[in-house]
Amino acid sequence: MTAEAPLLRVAGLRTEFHTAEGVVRAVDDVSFDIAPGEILGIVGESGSGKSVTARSILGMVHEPGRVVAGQISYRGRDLRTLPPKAMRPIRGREIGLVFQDPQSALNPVMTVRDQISEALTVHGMGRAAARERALELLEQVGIPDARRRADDYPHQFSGGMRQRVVIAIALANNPSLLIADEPTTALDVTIQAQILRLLGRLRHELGVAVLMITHDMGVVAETCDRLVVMYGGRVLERGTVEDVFRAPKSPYTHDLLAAMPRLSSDSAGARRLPSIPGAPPDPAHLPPGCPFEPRCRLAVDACAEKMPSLTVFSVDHAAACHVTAGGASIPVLDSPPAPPRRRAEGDRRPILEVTDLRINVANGRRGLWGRQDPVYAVDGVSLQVHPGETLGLVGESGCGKSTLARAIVGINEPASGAITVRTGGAVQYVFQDPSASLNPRRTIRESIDEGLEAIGVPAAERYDESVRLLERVGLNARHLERLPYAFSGGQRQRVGIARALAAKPELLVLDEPVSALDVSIQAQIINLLESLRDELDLGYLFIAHDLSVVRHLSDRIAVMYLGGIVETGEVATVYGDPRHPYTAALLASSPHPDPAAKHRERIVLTGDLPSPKNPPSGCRFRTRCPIGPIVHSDRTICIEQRPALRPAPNGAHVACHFPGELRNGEA
Amino acid sequence: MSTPPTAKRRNQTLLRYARAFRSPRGIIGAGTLLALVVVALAAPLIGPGGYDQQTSQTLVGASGQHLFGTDELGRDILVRTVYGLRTDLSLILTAVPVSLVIGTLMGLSGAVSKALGALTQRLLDIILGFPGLVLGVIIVMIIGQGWWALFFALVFAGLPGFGRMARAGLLSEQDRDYVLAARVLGVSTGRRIRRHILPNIVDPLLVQTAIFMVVAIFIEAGLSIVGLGIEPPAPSLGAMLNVGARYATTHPSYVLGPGMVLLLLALSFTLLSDALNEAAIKR
Amino acid sequence: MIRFLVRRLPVIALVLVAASMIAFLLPRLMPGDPAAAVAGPDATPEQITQVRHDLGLDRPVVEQYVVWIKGLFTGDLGQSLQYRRPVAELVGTRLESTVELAIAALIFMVIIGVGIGLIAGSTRAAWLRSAIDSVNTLLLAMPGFLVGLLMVLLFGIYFRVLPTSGEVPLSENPEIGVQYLILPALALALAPASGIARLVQTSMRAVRQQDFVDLAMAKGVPPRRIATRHVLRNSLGPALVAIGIRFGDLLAGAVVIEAIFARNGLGQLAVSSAQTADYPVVQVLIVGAVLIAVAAQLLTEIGLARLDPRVRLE
Amino acid sequence: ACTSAVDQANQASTATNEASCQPGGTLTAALASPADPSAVLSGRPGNIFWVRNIVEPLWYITKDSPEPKPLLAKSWKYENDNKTLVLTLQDGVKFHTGRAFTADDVVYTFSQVTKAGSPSNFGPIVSTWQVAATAPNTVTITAPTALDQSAPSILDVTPIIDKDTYAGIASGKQIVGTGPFTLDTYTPGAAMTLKKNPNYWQADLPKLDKIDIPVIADSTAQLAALQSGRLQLASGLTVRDATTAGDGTKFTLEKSGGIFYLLGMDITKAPLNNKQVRQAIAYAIDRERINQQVFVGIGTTSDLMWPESSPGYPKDLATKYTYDPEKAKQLIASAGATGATVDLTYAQQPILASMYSIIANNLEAIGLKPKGEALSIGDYQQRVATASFKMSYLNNAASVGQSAPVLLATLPQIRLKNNSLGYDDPRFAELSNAVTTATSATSADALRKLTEYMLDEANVQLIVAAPTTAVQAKNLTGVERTLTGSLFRNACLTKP
Ligand SMILES: Nc1ncnc2c1ncn2[C@@H]1O[C@H](COP(=O)(O)OP(=O)(O)OP(=O)(O)O)[C@@H](O)[C@H]1O
Ligand SMILES: Nc1ncnc2c1ncn2[C@@H]1O[C@H](COP(=O)(O)OP(=O)(O)OP(=O)(O)O)[C@@H](O)[C@H]1O
Ligand SMILES: [Mg+2]
Ligand SMILES: [Mg+2]
Repeated sequence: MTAEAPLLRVAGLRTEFHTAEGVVRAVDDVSFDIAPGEILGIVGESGSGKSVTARSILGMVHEPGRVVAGQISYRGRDLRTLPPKAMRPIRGREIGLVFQDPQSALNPVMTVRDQISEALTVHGMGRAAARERALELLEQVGIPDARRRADDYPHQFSGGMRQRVVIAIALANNPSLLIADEPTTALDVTIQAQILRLLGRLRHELGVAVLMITHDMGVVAETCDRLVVMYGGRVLERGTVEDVFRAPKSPYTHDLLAAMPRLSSDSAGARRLPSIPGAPPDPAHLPPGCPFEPRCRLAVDACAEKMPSLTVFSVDHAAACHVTAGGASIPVLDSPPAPPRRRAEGDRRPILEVTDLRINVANGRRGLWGRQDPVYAVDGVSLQVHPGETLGLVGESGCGKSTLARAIVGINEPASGAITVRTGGAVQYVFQDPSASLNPRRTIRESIDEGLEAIGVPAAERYDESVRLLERVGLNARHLERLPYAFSGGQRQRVGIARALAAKPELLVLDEPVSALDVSIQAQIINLLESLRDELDLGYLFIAHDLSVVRHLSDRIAVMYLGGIVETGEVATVYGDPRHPYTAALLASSPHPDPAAKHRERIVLTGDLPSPKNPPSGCRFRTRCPIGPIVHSDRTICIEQRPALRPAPNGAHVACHFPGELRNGEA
Repeated sequence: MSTPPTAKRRNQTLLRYARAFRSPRGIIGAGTLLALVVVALAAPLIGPGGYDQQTSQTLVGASGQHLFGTDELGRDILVRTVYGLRTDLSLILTAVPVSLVIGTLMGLSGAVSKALGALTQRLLDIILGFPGLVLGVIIVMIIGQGWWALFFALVFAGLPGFGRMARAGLLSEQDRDYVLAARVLGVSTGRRIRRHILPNIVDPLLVQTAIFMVVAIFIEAGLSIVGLGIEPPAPSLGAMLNVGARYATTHPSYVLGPGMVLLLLALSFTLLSDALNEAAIKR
Repeated sequence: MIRFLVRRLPVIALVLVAASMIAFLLPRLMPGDPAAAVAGPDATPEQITQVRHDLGLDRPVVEQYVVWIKGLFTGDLGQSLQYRRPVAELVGTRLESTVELAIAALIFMVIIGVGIGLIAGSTRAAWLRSAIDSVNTLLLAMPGFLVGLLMVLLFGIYFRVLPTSGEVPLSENPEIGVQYLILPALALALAPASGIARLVQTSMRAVRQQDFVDLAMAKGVPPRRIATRHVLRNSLGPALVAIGIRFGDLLAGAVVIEAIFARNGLGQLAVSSAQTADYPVVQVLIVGAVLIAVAAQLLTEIGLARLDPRVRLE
Repeated sequence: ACTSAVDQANQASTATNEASCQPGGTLTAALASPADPSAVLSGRPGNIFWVRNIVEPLWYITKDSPEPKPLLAKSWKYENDNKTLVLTLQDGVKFHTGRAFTADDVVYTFSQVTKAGSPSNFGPIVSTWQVAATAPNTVTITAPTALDQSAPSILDVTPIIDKDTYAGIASGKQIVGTGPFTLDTYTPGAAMTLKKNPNYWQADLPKLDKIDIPVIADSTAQLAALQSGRLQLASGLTVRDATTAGDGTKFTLEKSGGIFYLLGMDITKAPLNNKQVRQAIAYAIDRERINQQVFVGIGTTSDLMWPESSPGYPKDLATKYTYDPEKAKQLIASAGATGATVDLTYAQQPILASMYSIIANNLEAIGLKPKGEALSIGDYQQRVATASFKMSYLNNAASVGQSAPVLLATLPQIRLKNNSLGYDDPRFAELSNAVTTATSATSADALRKLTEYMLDEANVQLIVAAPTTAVQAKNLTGVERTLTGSLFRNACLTKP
């Protein structure tokens, strides 16, 4: 316990939703404290009750939800018993809230300035003063050129800037507590780094306490003082970041940390990722005992019967587990060794060869005076994928990864350049969002049949074939006649993969196949993909924005920036010795799930990705480049010439006029 | 071990629509409509002499013998109302589905080629430029008064609504991941529309159908009011209201009888559209 | 905006040209002969032939079309066959009546529709919501002429507080004119207003789910202000689209309402001209109706852009 | 202060029926049909309230007596076995333009009547006349046949027009006559207002200052307008509304002129080519029921179109065809026409539609298969004028009160030239000519013979003759009603 009196104390919080399907206990017996000026992280997988906890604190749980038990005392006052009118001055003035999705958190029809000043006027400030303060706030959260941008509408701002505006609103009245519900989940790592840095700075300057909700252990490790681990609506562990990361006392926390692919791991290829079997529980049908019991490798009989209470291990470290409470230690989660990769003899020519590809994404509607100007979302990309090989493709959101992938499978039309596939029609696509890629009206069998039908499998053989495919991806014949809604996200992604496999591809284009999944599920899918590749000798074009996932799976990597590839080479080479300043910055921005790395020196890129509608002249990265003309005004070559991909001494290819000048963090 | 797949799917679809009829609105709407259809089918039982059985009892008020009284030619207004209901039901239950099918095909034509899609959209724009009633007047003028004129007027009037809705559905559905997935697998355009796009735009189209049924009732009535409805002596609700309005002050039951039935009919479709909409949202 | 209008020009022109051809040809496809209508009930074939020649109806159709279109560009809309007056003048004398009616109905439609929608969309009282819902459903199923008839019966005979017959132009006497407008405009507006109320209500319900409403709440904004400043403004889009589409129906509905409330507007002119096969009037009215529908659509788009800064006029 | 539109209308009508004529004031008289200035020379439903008040005829006939009453002609006499008519014109009459009215204007008017394309249907008769201005105030009309039968209604229906402005009258911009009122405003299709002619040739007339003639097509709307006090006179209510409203408490029902409702058949088309079938139809139609149900009993159901005042009116023949479905059935059976289809064309109009419904019912009852065809006015009139309707047609003609020679020359179903039924029968032509050229000695016999033949042929059947109705507020007096219009020169509004 911290010496100071807590700013906020939540004790025994229980929130329920009374739905037609029954009572959903989204939050059950949750307790924690936040001291003034402290950053407390709440981590947990999707559906674990993080957001509901945050909303419960502010009395903003959506219908049909209700806080049914517990205490929420803020500076000694129980917020639960306050009437709605009395709650209003607390909201916004005492406690600010930041949402996950900056796209939808701002009113699209009000100017940014009005939205900020509204937070002030409703608490009694005069209009003119509020408008001035709004400007100040915008500057404080780092909106460049704030005076000019203040009267713009949210859609004119990029995602990162919108999140800054939301933070400005939350901070408008100098609150003592900021609740940030996954403030960076929707953002790129580069922007995430900016926002996290901003939050850290504000905490220092204003002394505001932060309740940081996230599912990313890396973010927790880098920003929080203490953390609470939630699972199935329950707190499974809590303590200081150092304690929990060093010696987790809940098997769940332990395994979760183990299942995360790491940027620095050298095991890639040799071992599979350690993974937690099964899927998070459905909050409508929670097991009677410990919610993690069905997936827990240490579970004993007691676990299924009774929820363990929190056991205090050290001053500020407690965990709820029947096993570890008895002092048992948690054995290492072993990662299965990978079987040797089967490389079929024979044709080793690349299965996919892309040369100098340009893709115009302007919708091509004819105006009165000729066509719209072209927008090249992919501009001059060349790459190859060989059989049995995985090429990882990384880059910020909007850099053209999906556009490239869709062109390869024939959805987008190339404007110029060539896409050569070794055997026609042998490319299949796996989508990012597993629920959107399955027709909600068609059973799994019908979805898979479609693929079999397309390659001419006779109707009579399709059933056996479908079962074979499902078993291959870890499902079985029982699942065949179900509709997609009856599956979890991970299972849906397995079905998506089975459908792609149905067409007997040689190459799979995987467009962020795991980024919509929880960490524990991610590892399962990655392992599945790995074994499929090795067994079937498939080639992968694996797209992701999570550098550690890419590292684990890929043989080679290509880093993409605004329509072009800026660096490509063997994984180990590029990760170990990035030569392009963008690659270096990306690596530096990725959070490490390790509190020790918290204070490492980091390059944080400024600004946002420019629009492909009017890309910068010369080197496209120059507007954000830490070694480019914004720092060295004499480097006019960056403005004048677009650098070509050239071999670097370490074997990689880099498109930079000054390659290798900036590496892991050293400027 | 498992039930035959198609049967199961059909059951699920039916189940979904069955849910629409489980809400209070659905029950009342469907019940009212069903009752009206039964009454309309039973018209020969209610008025065995047909809708044109004239007597010399002119404009008798409502009584036990004539629930809504008699009209200016001594015909029982209840009997005529029931036959009029028959006319209206036969019109909207044929014209609206035809309009739905043609409109949907027009809306989906964009999937075949972009140019065709744009062309049909312009065509629909032009039709949309003509308000339903004006369109009706023109059609009646060309092919002459009668059931068929009303039929075509309703078909045309419905096209823009259905066409646009289908096109909006096509545009939003054809970029969905699962449609793209089918495309990557090499599924043909026709199959993609039938399997993926159509089933997913059925809900809004059904709601629109129910809504347009109400509009169709109003168009029939409106055309009758300006004297261009069904040919006398055949009754329709609108035509009866048109004539009845002339006796409104002295024989209110002449307007109120058919008026109530028209209201019930429109109400039943309004409630149905609501119920379908709710079921679609809840899906 | 100018750019937007210019970009739209080809499509608008296409629609108008097609409409003008349809408007010109369709009446001529109708059976019946305007010359016969003009010549009167007991006319002989010679009389009819003479009338046809006098009216220029015996000239080739293409020539007649070209003459008409040329006229349109010089502001000459043609001559009514029935009234032997320039169509422009005929339309002109009745324009005020219909425009006043349409605008009054539009105002009612917007005020009632948005008002009821706002109440139903922001009230927490379930009984009020279901009461409004029921009234809405009833009104939706009630065609304008039925409402009109009921009003004429009620106000014309039993509660004589507002006139139910005739009209006084607002330009002549605004105070009296408004009283003549109220009932017909209401009759015309009630059904569409309930449709709009419903749209506003459902879209308010949808907007309420959005994060920015929660953010406003988290800012401490009072519920009333949330309803008007945040929810309503973002819910008006669908209603505006509906208003744009309904405006055409409103004009068509005016045909019936004008008859019931004894107003001599364009609707009455349209019906009588159609019945006497007065082509020049009919064709101008059709083109006018299409023009208004197109204009309503453009205005809707401009309005949408005004409501929502994300919408760009292209 | 706030003005109420309802109060305003009430004030206009609070006057009760105590007959104290107030000079001045505005009469509001509604019509269901729009005015048609191009048809000033003939009768049109939309012209009945203005024609005789702006442009005046030489004389006028009211329903009280068949004798004309003087207007622009102050006196007249027949000469030469009624084949010559000498009219002496009123002195000091001026057109609204200020020009003096002379005998030449009468000559000009009748020359317009006979012109091709003229809307008047008296052309065939008037073209046999010689109209001459024998003195500035004398007009002499000479004709090959007697004028006493045809001139009264022709001169009543034909107003004297101003030759300087007649060419432009069709547009209604300028309507010039000698009448007690001048045109004030005209909104085509919607309304016309007349105002007092201060220079009217007869002193102290007219009494009213202004007449508003709005067009209100809908009967309910007219009724509402009457009851709200906006109107003092309404023509265009349905017969039923008119009889209910004009019950004598606040309003009176006024009848005048009249309309024939006729069924005409093309005798070249089977089964109507069979006389027995036509006669059967005549027996089958329940004309009394039509009169009761469609006209609330105010019409008459005689078989004859001739006025009862006609010399030698064959009264006994007027009831030849009384409703007898049994007899009709037998006739159909003996003609072998049972089950035959009879097409019946009519104009889209409530009265004709109702009438059709009853007739169809009647025909069905005797074993025929009636098939109706409702057409728009333009279509209908074209079909009738060119005899291209299918088999038979129903129509109405505002010809009640016209003499036999006039009817024989003008009524499309029975006129010899341009017969709308394509009826071409030498025997009929002979009998018709006999009536037209009859002298006072032969007229009775000729009429009887023609009547007998026509009834036997039964190709034109009079269903009902119904008067035109108007509902008049009790505070309006002095309206004179002619065959085809009202005179408001003596009309005035009364106040208690
Ligand atoms: N309106 C609601 N109706 C019914 N159940 C709800 C509702 N809102 C939330 N829940 C339930 O509460 C559970 C917890 O939801 P919550 O949003 O707190 O999860 P989370 O931890 O924030 O997950 P995520 O990472 O996806 O944001 C959900 O699994 C859901 O079942
Ligand atoms: N149809 C389109 N019309 C206009 N611009 C488009 C279109 N499709 C893509 N773009 C633009 O092309 C760029 C690349 O988009 P793409 O979806 O390929 O990015 P991405 O790298 O896959 O991003 P993410 O990580 O968010 O999926 C973006 O700036 C996007 O705005
Ligand atoms: Mg959440
Ligand atoms: Mg993408």
